Amino acid sequence: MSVALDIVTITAVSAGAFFFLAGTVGLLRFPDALTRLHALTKADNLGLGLVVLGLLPRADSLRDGLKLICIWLLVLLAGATVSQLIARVALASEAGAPGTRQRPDSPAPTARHDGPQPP
Amino acid sequence: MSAATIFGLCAAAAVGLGLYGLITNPQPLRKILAFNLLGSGVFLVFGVVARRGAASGFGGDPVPQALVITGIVVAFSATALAVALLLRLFQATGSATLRAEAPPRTGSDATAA
Amino acid sequence: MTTASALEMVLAAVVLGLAVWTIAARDTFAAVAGFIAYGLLLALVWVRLAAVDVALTEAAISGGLGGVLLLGAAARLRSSETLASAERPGGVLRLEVALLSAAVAAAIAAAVLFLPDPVPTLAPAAAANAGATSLGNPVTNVLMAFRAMDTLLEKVVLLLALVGVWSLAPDRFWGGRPGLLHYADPQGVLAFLARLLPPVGIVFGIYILWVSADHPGGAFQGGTVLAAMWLLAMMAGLADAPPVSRRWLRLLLIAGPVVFLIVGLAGLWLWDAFLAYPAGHAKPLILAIEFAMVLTIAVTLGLLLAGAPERSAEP
Amino acid sequence: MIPHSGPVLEAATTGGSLLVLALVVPLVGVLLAFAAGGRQVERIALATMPLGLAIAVAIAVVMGQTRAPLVYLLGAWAPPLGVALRADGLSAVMMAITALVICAIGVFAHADFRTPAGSLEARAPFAFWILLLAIWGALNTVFLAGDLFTLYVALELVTFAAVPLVCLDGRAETLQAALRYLLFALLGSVLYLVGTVLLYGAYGTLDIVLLSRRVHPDAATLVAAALMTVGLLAKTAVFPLHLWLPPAHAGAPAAGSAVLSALVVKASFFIVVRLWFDVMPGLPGFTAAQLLAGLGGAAIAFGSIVALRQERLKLLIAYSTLAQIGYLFLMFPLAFNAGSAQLESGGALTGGLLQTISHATAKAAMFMAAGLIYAGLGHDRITGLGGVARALPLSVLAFAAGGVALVGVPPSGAYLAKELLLQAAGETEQWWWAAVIQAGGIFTAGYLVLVLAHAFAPADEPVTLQVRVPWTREAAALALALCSLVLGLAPWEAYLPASRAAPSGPLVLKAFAAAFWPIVGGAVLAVLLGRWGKRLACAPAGFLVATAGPLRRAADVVGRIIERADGTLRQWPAAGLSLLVLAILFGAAMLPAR
Repeated sequence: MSVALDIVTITAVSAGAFFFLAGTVGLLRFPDALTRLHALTKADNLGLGLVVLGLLPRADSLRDGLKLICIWLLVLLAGATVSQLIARVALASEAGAPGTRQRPDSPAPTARHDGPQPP
Repeated sequence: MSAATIFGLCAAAAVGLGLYGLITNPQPLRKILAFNLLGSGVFLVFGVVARRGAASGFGGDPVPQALVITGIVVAFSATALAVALLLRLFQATGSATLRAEAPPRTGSDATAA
Repeated sequence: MTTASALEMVLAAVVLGLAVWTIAARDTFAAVAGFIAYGLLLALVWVRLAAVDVALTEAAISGGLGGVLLLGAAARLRSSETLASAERPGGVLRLEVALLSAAVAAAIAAAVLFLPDPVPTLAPAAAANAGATSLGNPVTNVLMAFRAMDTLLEKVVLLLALVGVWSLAPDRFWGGRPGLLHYADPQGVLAFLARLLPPVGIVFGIYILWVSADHPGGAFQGGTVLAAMWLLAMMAGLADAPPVSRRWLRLLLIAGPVVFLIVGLAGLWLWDAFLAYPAGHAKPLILAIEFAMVLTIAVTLGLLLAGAPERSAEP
Repeated sequence: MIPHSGPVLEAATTGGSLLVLALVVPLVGVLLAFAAGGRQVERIALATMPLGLAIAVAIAVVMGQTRAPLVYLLGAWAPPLGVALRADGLSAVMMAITALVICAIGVFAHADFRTPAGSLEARAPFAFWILLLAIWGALNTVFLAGDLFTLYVALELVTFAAVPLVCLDGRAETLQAALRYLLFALLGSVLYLVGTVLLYGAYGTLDIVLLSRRVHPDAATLVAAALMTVGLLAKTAVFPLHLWLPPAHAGAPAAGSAVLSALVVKASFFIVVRLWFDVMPGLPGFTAAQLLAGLGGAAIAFGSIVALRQERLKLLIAYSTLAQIGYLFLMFPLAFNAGSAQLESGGALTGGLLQTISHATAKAAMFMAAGLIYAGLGHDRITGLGGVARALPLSVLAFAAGGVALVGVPPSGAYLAKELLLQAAGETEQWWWAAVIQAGGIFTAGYLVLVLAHAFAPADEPVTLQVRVPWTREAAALALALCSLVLGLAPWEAYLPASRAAPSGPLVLKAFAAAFWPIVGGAVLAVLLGRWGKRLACAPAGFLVATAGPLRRAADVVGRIIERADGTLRQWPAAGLSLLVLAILFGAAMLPAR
């Protein structure tokens, strides 16, 4: 039983690590913001999901397991939202000013939505 | 090498980098950033001292750990105040620079009015 | 060399690489991004140093609120970048500064490496006196009992920083609302997140506070999470920063230090000393102070990020 | 005298709760004023002031009676785990003077920072009164805290309260001055913090008394001592780390300048004194003390010469603060006892501390007077001061009295300080510092003569005051100046380690003798270096001008060079470089102590 669980853990965590690696390479090597985002979400969603899956058999209690799943869900939520915002900014800046490509490592979507209230 | 040694060296290096950045980076925001780096290096020294003092079943001496938390709060307050000042300076002058004005004798009375 | 030690070395190398990036990157925005990553990895360093309370604080501040503050400033200051960077000092001066900074860093490294053995520590004293408050978290014990004075002063520092930030307002906006107005698509994804996350965040913030009696956590860490939720709602346009002249706001902002002072002064007259707790009742009193503080901290941090009043009170 | 340390310092003493009140009362004032807002802010601040003053006096009285330090253990936790508050003679004196200066500033600022009729709350008054109370509470913490980390938090509190004061009127150049001040002060406090953690790592305590018993010169302690000293020097604006001081102190509103110059820089200075005299008296050694005083001497020369060449009165006073800060550091080598290789708390320390409090009172008075002159004339150009002595006699009198007190005319505190320092210089056979001390007095007389000569000169056109200056404001400034002028008569023996020879001969004669040479020397300096516009040409002593002509041209060249050097040193990278160099120099200077 424990050997089987060990195998699950090793396989899942290794696969997760691979996705993180691939995502990072993609982030560094891909040409534009949208493709980089695509690479990044692979690391976030799949990579972390697999790591969490691999760690679940190691959890001491049901509570710890639930916490692990919560972490994954929260990261999914935050990652999806931020990616969406970055993508929108990237699109807007590409449409507005060609050549000024938004870097994926500059998420400040709120700054884009800022604007002084007309008095 | 123990964790305390590795991170002790890391802390000293962060302090050195922070000092360099604070002195040579011309933009005030980069100085604020460098100050935070410098501060984090100093806090890390607290962490190393705490780790070395592990005893009585504690993973580290709780006193320096508590001091760091206070220190982080103070450093954050400083950052917030500095950023607010910088933004206001930018708003008022359209530029953000710390360059000292020309020697004061050339200053006209516009400043005194 | 053990695996743990190899892991620590890799971690230290990455942290230092990010530190170099933060200082050397040409673009300020990129430097701030590097600093945020640095802060998050530093939280891992703190875990390796067995200081989970500090790790939580570091992650919440460097990676969280501090990052938002600096990113926002970098975005607003973008147009001033080129002019300011023209003032970069000459190469010789930079080299001199680099050498001297390295010398200071080397001196600090030497001092840290040659600290005395056996190590002087207050851990046994803290353990021996933990019974006085019946709290299980030694760091909370230090912050709320042994060195309560520092914590009280730190709260005044936060309040003063806020007074300082507010004092920068143009006169005509005094009493108005802080910061620029954020307007976002009410159906947009940010608004969606700002509706979904705060309930979770609020529960988590209070949880961090509640467990801090016996586990890592505390009023500041909890307050930071609550502040982040408030800021999220503000950024999504779901909530607006309140005008700084509101009475309820002022009362919230002093609630923490006031409760702390009242308990402290009660100690002066009724019990042993200023900031002393009566035997057997320390835990509920400390929790009461922390609950007042968590609200004050959350509101203070939120307003510190929002900045000086820049709009009139009318929406 | 009240001893600094002793076995009693680890248990609470009677009267210790007064120390708690000294911290808590201003802080309660801050919180109440913040919550109440509006017109109440000012009322709460003004109500707090007599209370705080009474507490400071009570502490001094209790200590005068018991002749022992007061100790209070916060939360009843003894150091090293807990934090103690301790008041020795130095703390008592500093707290009393701080309370006095704050109260005078309160009276003075009352007219400037009033919520205007018709508005519920105004920005500047709200911020000013809260910041003033916060500075007070923080300063009291600096004077009382017995723990190096608590001192750090208190020091940051002082800075955070002082920085917004600089830019309270919101002009662009004051915002820049405030930002520079904040960033440089933060650099200083981080260096202090490095030292703190190294000391904790080496000795397992941050308590001053416990540390003083355990400290020995190993690597960590030396690095800590050097970094802490330099960090505090940056916060005190000792030459060449003064880049932030002149614009910040000259740009703040008058009441703010008075607080900054009189009190705020003294906080970090006080911690240097604590560090060198109480924590590690045996560590710095001869070389480091000479280096520290050397910086002080350079500050006197640089600050004074640049001050004499200023066009604006407030900048002149700001630069004179730079020189006076330098003067404070002259006591360190004079307190060094070659026999025991230690800094000893004796006459030199008393002299330095007396100079500190004399400067606090006199400089606050001078900034207030300058503020009134500025308000009255609508400008503060020195060459345009003609006729002001007739228009604002009390303000000019306050300025003159403050200046005379600083020159060191008996019975002023500065006179007594000078006597004690000269005596120590004689005893330790360091004649060169005696010369610097005398030069300091002459330079001070120099800018006093320069300003008064302009103020008493007849006006080119009739002076019309822009605003009416209420007499209470002038009285507040004058009271502080007179206070500085008679400080030498107070019973210091009860609080400070000094034996003073009984005054001999009639006071007036002594005063004249003490004032004569500095004022003659100062007049020469003022003629040579000052800005006179066309005033000097029409002076009655025309022949003097004729002979002074070539000399004045030579002095002008020197002045220009020094001014340019000052401009270079006040550039950020140069100041940063000086900071690092000083850190390494102090480290090297302390090495022989191993």
